[in-house]
Amino acid sequence: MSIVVDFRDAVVVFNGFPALAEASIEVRRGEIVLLQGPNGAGKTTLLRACAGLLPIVRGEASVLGVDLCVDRQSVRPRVGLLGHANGLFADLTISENVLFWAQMVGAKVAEVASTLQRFGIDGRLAEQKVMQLSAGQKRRCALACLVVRRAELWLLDEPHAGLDATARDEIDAIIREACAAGATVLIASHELERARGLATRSVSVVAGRVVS
Amino acid sequence: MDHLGFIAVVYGTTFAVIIALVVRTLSQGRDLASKVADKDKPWT
Amino acid sequence: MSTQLSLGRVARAVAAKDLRIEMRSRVVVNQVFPFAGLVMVMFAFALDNDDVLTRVAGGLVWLATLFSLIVIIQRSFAVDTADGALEAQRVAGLDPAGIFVGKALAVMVQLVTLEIMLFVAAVVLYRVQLHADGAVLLVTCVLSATAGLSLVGTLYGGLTAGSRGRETLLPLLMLPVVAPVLIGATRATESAFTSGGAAVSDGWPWVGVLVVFAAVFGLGGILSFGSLIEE
Amino acid sequence: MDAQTFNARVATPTTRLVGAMAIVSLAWVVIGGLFITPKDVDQGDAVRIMYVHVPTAWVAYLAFIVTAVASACWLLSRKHSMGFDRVAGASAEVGVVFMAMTLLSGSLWGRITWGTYWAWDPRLTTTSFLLVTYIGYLAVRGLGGSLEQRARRSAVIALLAVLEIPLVHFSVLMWRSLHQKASVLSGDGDIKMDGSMLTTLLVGVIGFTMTFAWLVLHRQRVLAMQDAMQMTQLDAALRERADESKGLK
Repeated sequence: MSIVVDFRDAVVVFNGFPALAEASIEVRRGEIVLLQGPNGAGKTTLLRACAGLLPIVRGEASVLGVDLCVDRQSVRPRVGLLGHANGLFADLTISENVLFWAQMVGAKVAEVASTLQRFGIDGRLAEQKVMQLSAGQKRRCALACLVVRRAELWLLDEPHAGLDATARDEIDAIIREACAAGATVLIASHELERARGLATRSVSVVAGRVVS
Repeated sequence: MDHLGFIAVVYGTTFAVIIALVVRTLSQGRDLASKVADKDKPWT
Repeated sequence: MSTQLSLGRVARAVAAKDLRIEMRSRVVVNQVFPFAGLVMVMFAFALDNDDVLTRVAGGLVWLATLFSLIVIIQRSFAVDTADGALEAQRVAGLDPAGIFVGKALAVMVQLVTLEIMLFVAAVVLYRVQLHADGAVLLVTCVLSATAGLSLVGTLYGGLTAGSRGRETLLPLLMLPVVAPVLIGATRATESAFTSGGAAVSDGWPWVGVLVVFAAVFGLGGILSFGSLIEE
Repeated sequence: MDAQTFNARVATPTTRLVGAMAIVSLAWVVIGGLFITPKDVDQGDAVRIMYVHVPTAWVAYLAFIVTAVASACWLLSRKHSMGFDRVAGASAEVGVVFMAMTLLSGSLWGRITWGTYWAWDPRLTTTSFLLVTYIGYLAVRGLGGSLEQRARRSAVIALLAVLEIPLVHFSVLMWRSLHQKASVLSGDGDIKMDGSMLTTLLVGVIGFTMTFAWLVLHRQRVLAMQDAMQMTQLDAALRERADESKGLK
């Protein structure tokens, strides 16, 4: 199974508007694909559709070999979506957040500890409530959750937004590492220079279509 | 007739509401039918 | 490869997470509990008659519980929707039935705590009296009624979470459904307090109604929660 | 592009026939109910309210049965045909209106016969809960999202209402039976009917059922056209986006 994402003329409607208009894209295992394009072009919708969150109105779409027109559920445990929201519980500490997701996939506590360490989240920082963290720390925490979930396909929506240079470097390193471990990554980003350096390939999303 | 007011209110509101519903449904239908192509109207 | 977890383990993790969040933030304890106590005092102002208060104490406790239920459910889902965590749980493919049971369990723990406080308030403020045989009935009634309330609340809370106008839609959908719980729990509680000359044994059939209610909506929620929280 | 025709009519011979039957029988009810039938021995002229009240109540309950059945059909059918969902929605809309009329006519009748607008009778209480529940159902239909999601969500809510209503009815029944039976309710509904009264009531049931059928058929077609309009607009928006992407390339 080398083709991870396969959309053919897929139409996805969001709030009555065809946010994806007959979009076609193919992504192979191990690729890091950069999606570039103006706001409202359909990047976020493409990522959310890949996660099985939005119904495919017309056309064909499959992710990790699962036909999304038929089944949008079974693909979900295998993909990780990091959208504009981090999906964290603000009143819990970082380690509790990561532990929650680890429990959900049956991961070992030791694995959580080692993941946190790799992310440079240890000691006092790991015991801080998420609401006391900076934007970059929150993003790192969210990525750590994706790692413990062992997602095969990472869908990252503007992962660099609102972060300083150091935090961006750290996130790039995390993405490269995940990719080396066998994950496939789709990134939507406005940070073209930075993201091009990271990506193996880049495509444009224009008016709901994907243009290589 | 005893209780004429009560009976008049019951008959009056019931039929007025039904007529209003019918008129609304018909006008909506007429309005949409002139915009939607016949192929989308399986009953024609 | 991630594996699908069993309903029980998802439920336990979700319930533990919700309760831990409440222990940290203390929103329910610091805001909803005082609100419910205030409602009890307000009832006393409105009814202004000691005999009447003693007679209807059971109903007032359950009304205060219903009002608090709306707020607790909204808080329970606000925790999940504030930063997209409910969506993250959907994307992660967690068993929706597990999320449903887990959240209902957490709500149930909070509600039972609240009801203990309200019954103490009823004894102090409304001068109701409780005897040993009534206490057994009361405990059974509280547990079964609270199970029903938490399950229905979580079911409709999930449906309205994240939609426009959820603050107003939740009570509209939920209150008619929990009416049997209000009737049953109030009658059973009045029997437990033997208020208005009721006998303790009169209360047990009502507990039966409450148990059936909780079972029906528990099953209904397990089957349907997944389709209600989908976009 | 094939030539598109726009037939401005929604009616078909069937609905016209149903409509005509409805008009004739409703006219019969008005004339028969107000002028031809005699007074009831116990109720006097108040019995004339029954000729309208009983049929609307019947239609209101019928409407919610139709909604529940159509919802179950949508969930169970393999194709998830949107027709079921539209029938469910149309029937609930009509049912809510009929239920409100039933409560109004019922409470006016109660004022005359029982001396009170409202009694905590299980039937009355259940009916009012049914009304509120289906108002909530219509609110859920208006939540938005894709057509399929609207259908799934509202079907689930309709079936939950099927669980709720018997529980409400049973608990109110049990509640009232534990107290002394409300005396105003004794003798309720047991009217000694002569031939013309029975006929008028029967014609009323037929006429209001026909009205219901006509309204649901038409309303369901209106909903179908609204959904089709949405699809046409989607096509237009897709073409627009296609032009847009060509222009930007």
